[in-house]
Amino acid sequence: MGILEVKNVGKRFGGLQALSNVNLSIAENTVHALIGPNGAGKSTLLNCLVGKLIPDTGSVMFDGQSVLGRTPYEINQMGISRVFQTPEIFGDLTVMENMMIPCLAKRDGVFKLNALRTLGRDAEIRDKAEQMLIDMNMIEKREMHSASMSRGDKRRLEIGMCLAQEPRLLLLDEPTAGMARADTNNTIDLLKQIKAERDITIAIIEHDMHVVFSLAERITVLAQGTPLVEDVPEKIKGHPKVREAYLGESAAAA
Amino acid sequence: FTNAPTGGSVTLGFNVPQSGPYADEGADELRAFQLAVEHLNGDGDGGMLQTFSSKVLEGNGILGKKVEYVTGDTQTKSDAARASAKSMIEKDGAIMISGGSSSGVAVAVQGLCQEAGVIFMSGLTHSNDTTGKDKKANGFRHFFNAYMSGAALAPVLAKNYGTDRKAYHLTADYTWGWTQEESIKAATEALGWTTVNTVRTPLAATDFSSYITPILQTDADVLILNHYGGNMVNSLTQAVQFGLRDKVVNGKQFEIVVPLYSRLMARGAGENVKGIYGSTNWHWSLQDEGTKAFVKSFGTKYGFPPSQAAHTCYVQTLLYADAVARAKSFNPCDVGAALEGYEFDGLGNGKTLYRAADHQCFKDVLVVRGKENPQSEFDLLEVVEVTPVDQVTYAPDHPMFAGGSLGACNPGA
Amino acid sequence: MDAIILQILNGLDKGSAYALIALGLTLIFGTLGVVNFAHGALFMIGAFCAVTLNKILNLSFETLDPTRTDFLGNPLKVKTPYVESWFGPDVGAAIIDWSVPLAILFSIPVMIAIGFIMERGLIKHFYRRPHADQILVTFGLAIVLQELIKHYFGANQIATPAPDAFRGSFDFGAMLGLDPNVIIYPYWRLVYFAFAAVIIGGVFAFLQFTTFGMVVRAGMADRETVGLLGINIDRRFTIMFGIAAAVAGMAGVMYAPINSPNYHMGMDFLVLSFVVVVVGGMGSLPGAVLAGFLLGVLESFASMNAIKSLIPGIDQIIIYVAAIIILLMRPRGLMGRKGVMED
Amino acid sequence: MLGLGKKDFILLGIVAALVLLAPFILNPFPADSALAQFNAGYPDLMQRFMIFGIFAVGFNILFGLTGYLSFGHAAFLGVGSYSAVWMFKLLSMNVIPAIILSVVVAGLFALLIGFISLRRSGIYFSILTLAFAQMSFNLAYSVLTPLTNGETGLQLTLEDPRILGVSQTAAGGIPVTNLFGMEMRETTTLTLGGWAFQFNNGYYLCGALLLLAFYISIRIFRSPFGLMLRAVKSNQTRLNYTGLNTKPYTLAAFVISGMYAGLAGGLLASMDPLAGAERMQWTASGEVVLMTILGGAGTLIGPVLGAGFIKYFENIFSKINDNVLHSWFHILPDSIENAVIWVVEHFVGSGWHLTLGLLFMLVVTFLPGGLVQGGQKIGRLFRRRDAAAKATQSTPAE
Amino acid sequence: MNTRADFSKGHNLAETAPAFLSVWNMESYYGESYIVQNVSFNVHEGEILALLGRNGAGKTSTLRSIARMNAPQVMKGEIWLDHQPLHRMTSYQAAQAGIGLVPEDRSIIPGLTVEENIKLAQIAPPIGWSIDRLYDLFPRLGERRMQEGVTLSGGEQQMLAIARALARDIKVLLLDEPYEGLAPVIVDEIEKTLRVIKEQGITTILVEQNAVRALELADRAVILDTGSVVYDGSAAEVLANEELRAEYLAI
Ligand SMILES: Nc1ncnc2c1ncn2[C@@H]1O[C@H](COP(=O)(O)OP(=O)(O)OP(=O)(O)O)[C@@H](O)[C@H]1O
Ligand SMILES: Nc1ncnc2c1ncn2[C@@H]1O[C@H](COP(=O)(O)OP(=O)(O)OP(=O)(O)O)[C@@H](O)[C@H]1O
Ligand SMILES: [Mg+2]
Ligand SMILES: [Mg+2]
Repeated sequence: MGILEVKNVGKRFGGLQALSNVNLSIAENTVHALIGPNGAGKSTLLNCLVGKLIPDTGSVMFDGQSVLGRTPYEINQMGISRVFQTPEIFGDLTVMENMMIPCLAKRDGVFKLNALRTLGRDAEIRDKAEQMLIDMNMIEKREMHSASMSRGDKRRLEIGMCLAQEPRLLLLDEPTAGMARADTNNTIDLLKQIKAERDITIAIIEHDMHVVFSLAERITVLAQGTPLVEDVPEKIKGHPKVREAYLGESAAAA
Repeated sequence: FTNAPTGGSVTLGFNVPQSGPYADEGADELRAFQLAVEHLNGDGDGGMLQTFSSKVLEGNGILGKKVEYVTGDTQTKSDAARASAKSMIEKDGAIMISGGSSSGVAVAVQGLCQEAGVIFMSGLTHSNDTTGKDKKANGFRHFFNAYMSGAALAPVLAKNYGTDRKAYHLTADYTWGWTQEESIKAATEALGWTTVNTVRTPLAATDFSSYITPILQTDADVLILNHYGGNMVNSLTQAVQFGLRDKVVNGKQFEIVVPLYSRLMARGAGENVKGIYGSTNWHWSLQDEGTKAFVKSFGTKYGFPPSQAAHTCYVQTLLYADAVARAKSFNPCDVGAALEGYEFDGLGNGKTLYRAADHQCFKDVLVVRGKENPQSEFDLLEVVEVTPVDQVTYAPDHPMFAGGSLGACNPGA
Repeated sequence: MDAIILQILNGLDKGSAYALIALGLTLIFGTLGVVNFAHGALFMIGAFCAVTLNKILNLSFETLDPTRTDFLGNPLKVKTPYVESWFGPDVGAAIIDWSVPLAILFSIPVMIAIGFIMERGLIKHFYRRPHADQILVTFGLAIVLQELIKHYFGANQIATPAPDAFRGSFDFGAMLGLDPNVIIYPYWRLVYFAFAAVIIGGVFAFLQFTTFGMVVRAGMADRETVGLLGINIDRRFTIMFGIAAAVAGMAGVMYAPINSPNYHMGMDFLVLSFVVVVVGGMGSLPGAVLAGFLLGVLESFASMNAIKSLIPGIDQIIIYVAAIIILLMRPRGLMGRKGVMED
Repeated sequence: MLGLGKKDFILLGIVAALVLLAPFILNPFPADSALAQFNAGYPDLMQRFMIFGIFAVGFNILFGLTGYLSFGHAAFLGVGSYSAVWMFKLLSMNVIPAIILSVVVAGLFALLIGFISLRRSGIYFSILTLAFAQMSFNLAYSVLTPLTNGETGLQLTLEDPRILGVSQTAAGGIPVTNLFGMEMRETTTLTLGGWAFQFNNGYYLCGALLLLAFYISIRIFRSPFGLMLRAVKSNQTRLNYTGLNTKPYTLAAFVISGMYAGLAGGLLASMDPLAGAERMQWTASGEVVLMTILGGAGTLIGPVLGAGFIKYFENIFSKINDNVLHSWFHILPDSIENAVIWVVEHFVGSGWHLTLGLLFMLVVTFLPGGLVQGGQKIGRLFRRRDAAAKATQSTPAE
Repeated sequence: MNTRADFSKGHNLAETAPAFLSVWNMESYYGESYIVQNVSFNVHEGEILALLGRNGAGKTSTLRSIARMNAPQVMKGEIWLDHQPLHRMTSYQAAQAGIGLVPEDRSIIPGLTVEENIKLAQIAPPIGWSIDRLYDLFPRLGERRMQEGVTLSGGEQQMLAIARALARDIKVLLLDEPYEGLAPVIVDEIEKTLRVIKEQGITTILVEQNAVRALELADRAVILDTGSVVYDGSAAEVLANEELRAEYLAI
């Protein structure tokens, strides 16, 4: 029994069956990669997990509880955090402020009317946010206006924000897209390290096979809204169908 | 007492609408105030000072003190008007406040003056409440009121349109509208008219079509528009557009009545006012000496004849100055006492009494009609009847005015 | 029954006024995304185009008539309009009589010019600014325009009658074979209705059958990218502004005989027109028109005596009640597009 | 100090000093000089500065932080005023219960309206709040007259059944509002040479409450709650996916700012016991929007400046008439005097709106961040000049 | 290495330029922050230039400067395209002069369908590939033509952005991370397309994090570091030179 159990999930957009009969089980404390051609329904599946979309059919269980019908913030408070395909950060705030928000959300829950407390004196939150920035190698940017960062930096910040919540399940939608190779490697290392340090399950969507093969313990290949195969990385690499439909020659060679 | 004048001058506060829909009326009031100050200080031709029955004013200011004035914008909002009046009292040391172009503002500022201990000589305010349930010891009204309009108008209407009429009222939905509706209804019903319906229209309405078409469905043969300002212009124009005046109901020609006329605003309705009856406090075409003197000095200075609002403001200023001079004191209580029960003449409306019981002036009321062949752009109304004062006088405890009390005069700190 | 037919007529007529104002507003507000508090002022200036033309046509020379006197007892100055002396009294009088329809022609270039100047001189700096800043600047502009008009024309309303030919009412009842003189409706209001239909149709056709509409919509969503595609979006925004101003202006001209213009009339319509546009849904022209008619009809019905006596004061608030209900039931108004001014 | 950072504490200190010394600062010209017209140091206007300052500071908590533009905030001010006047009529002339009631009632009203309106965002939210406020105004103006006294506004009368207190004073007047016996309208005048400085009890009460309101607003800005509000403005999606429910945050901000408005309304009534329906009209709601943007939305002090600016124009510029102009320019030769006056009179007296409109346009065009930004620009100019001066001084040393 | 050898500093407004696309001493600012710092390079007609560098190096800013977007603002320097002074143009003029930019965030226009997004590119002259031809290249877009552009999957959006650029008759294609978010097979496809485009004589500047892939495709490479050019030379040399790669590209 995995921490996340997706059963028979289907989702339709008008005339398009974006997902059909998706069954997926992600075991606790593993890194599970979702790959597949563009438009296969990977992001749609993720959206169904975090409450952005409600699937037409099927069920989604996280740690034995259904997530369907819950709002995004409730699902997040259950322990699922998500990084978006295009960075979603608080562009008007500084990097440090961005980082403090998930820390507060972790500590104070969905809502707390702490209107007369001074944030600047909240050492617990500040330390935690700073530590996270250090981990993300962004501490020197702490006072920067986050909207004016380059895109790779925005993405790193967003990953950091999700990690700061200490989620039990982290969903990453192409976390390293647009990241420089060096930072990609850093991110891989960071994820590995976090993985080693605490109990965390990671589901990752990625087109960069370098990342996928460095991190994933299991891979599901999605095509046209249904899982094609699910296996360990080595098997996937050599799978002829996957090679043809997705990897192509160059990536498979890499 | 508050703001006792110490130096060689005394300051009056003229609080008029400078913005909003009544700004033109406010501007005319201001002209009249300036003229009055000029005359009090002995400049110009003296205007009505020559015709005024009281002769204590000598053209050397008030009690020898030069008259100065400050102005402010009421914005036709009670809040803004009070703020403006307060600044006159607190900052400029005004000892009398006058002006205003709506009853809400008049009542609000009157209340303020009562509390602050200065005299309020109201400008254009027609609601019964100003000297009815909201009357104040420190407040005085020269202008006539809704009851008087009804009392003056009803007989003329009966004479011209007969006593067997069915009236339909459209009434602006606020206090003034209601008191006018009540007054006109009572006066016309007393003469045998019946009231088919009274319908309240929102103050903000500009298109009255949906209130006018239902009239077509009834057997009403007279439409009474208890509207003022923009409401009046629009409802009248639109009622005429809908062909109401061309209608024949119950074998009678359909008629429209606008109980309170304002010449300034009637212009906005253009041709549509022709032949329509209403009442007014004063009109420049009157031929008494006071009127002639006032029209002459106003017209010479500004190039056009004064409005009724201008007249009332001018007169109020003179009356205040006169009362001070007769009381030989600026103390509001003394001034009030001098005004109470004071009878005078020569200020354009014939013999007039400032009744002590409610501080309301009693004088003849004019019934006017939209003129068929105007000679000029100012010549919109003709006076069809001057209703004598007796006919419009009522008891101080008349139910339409009951409910308030003057209280004690307040001389302030 | 008659009452209901009449109220429907009223509603449609009111609705056409609302729709026309909302149409102009939505071109700027719903399409260009500028919260234009000066829109009411444009409407008002349109109405004053009619007043101005009337004044121009009435420009007169004065002769003294010693037989009559003015209010001060001086000889009366008699004014004869130049047009009457040029074209003869009959033709001249007819021209003056037709000043409101003529003002439509007069207003189009005037309003387009005003729209261009306003956009080029002021608004274009505010496309990228927060809505709040747009409110402040256009509100300031509205006040300035209003005060200028007040200064030259005074605060009172100015009678601006429709041509004599349109006086009186059309008798629907007689036409339909019912009782005469019951279902009657003024000619001018019918003209207004038809006029609104033509203008609304024209604007729709222009935006529908040319790619102009699509480009402007795209430009509003993402100016930068549209520029990348080689399109000069600024010019199109200016044109759009000109059209919107002209629509507002023509609406004003035609409304002048119904509602004698004064400097304040724009502000009176402003709130209402925003409500109409938003209820219609941001970014949707058909929505604005639909909402205009819907609210017009609702308002008319709410002012029926039967309904008023049931719920006192309902006619004062019906528009707002309807707006609240519609916005709560439909998140983006009647036909709003997603993402337009939702944040 | 007081749980504030150094900068904030200094800011609060400056505001406190300004409030305390306002009777002097606002009265720079001797009472009988020609420029006395520009003095604003009389009780009513100073009270208004404070009261509308409170209103704008509260509005800024909602708008400046969350970006939700309410176009119906005047409704809360109006409701606050009505509650206070009723309290005076029925209970006592002491301002404390009146103010408490107005804050509470305004808060409840805001809770109701906010709960419904906050289901939408952006312009849809604005129009919902506008609709509620206009409904309140229209009803208050006509149908609810028994409760609001309609057009005239709710006033005290000699017949009010005051439970704790008298209906009439011994002298036959209406009792005045007070704070435990200290009359709000009582003013002490200090005459120094040609100057007359007025110290008014009511003003200092308003001033104290403004300071309190301002202090709370600083605390909110610096609190985790404030950060969340700014996050709402920045990116609601991210907030939702970070496990935070935006609705209670925005609703709390809405209610808090509604309570500020209620406080302002209650104070207005306490200074001058009248509550007019126009206080709820959309123009009044628009005014607070303008105050906030004009001063600088999202800044701490901006709204107070904006409020002062607009109220100053409304009360001072509108009172400059021909007569005053002539007294200013009478030294000029007649023809020039008339020409100058002809130009100037467009902008003052009945033309004050024109000036205000022009200033709105100028400020927002050239100072996108409002008056606060203007202040910063000037500040920077000085600092730069300082720096430049230092730089030139230090060059020879190298 | 032959960094800006072709022209002297402070070059004045000559009406000709040494290359098809020349960027001379370009300095761009976001507000007050100085981002593109005195960048110069040349691109010859029909060439593919790889523009490389770390996150925040200024690649996007350089492309945006060339496309004459509002931000960053080019305060100094000249940009010449085929004897036309781009530095005196606004973005739409630059686009009409032949610049096509595929932005990194793809900038699909909300509210418009896939087809409308492409049609929009064909309003202003000069017009390039026909819609049908684009659908042949990206059949996926043909299938989704009536769908709102922004609801496409990430990879589909990327295709749309490229298609939109090709819908115009451009001389220079500026690609900002075109492979991002694309499945490896599609990347292969696009690479082929780029070769086709090159054959047609279109010049390309390619910004890409996958440096190896980009270098294999490109003729020449320019490497940026904190807003300045640190390398300008052949692509093959970078691939061969271990040190260069390690220092600036960390590969
Ligand atoms: N709101 C929507 N309306 C209509 N179609 C949609 C919507 N959202 C997604 N789709 C379609 O559903 C399909 C799956 O999209 P999804 O975003 O899940 O793909 P993906 O696997 O994440 O692809 P990529 O790797 O390119 O990001 C796509 O073809 C997309 O066009
Ligand atoms: N809008 C902006 N305002 C201010 N600074 C900005 C803005 N956009 C980018 N910058 C800054 O300019 C620098 C260069 O950014 P740019 O986006 O050009 O980098 P890049 O090389 O494209 O990086 P990436 O590979 O991450 O996309 C970065 O330091 C970034 O912080
Ligand atoms: Mg995806
Ligand atoms: Mg980039």
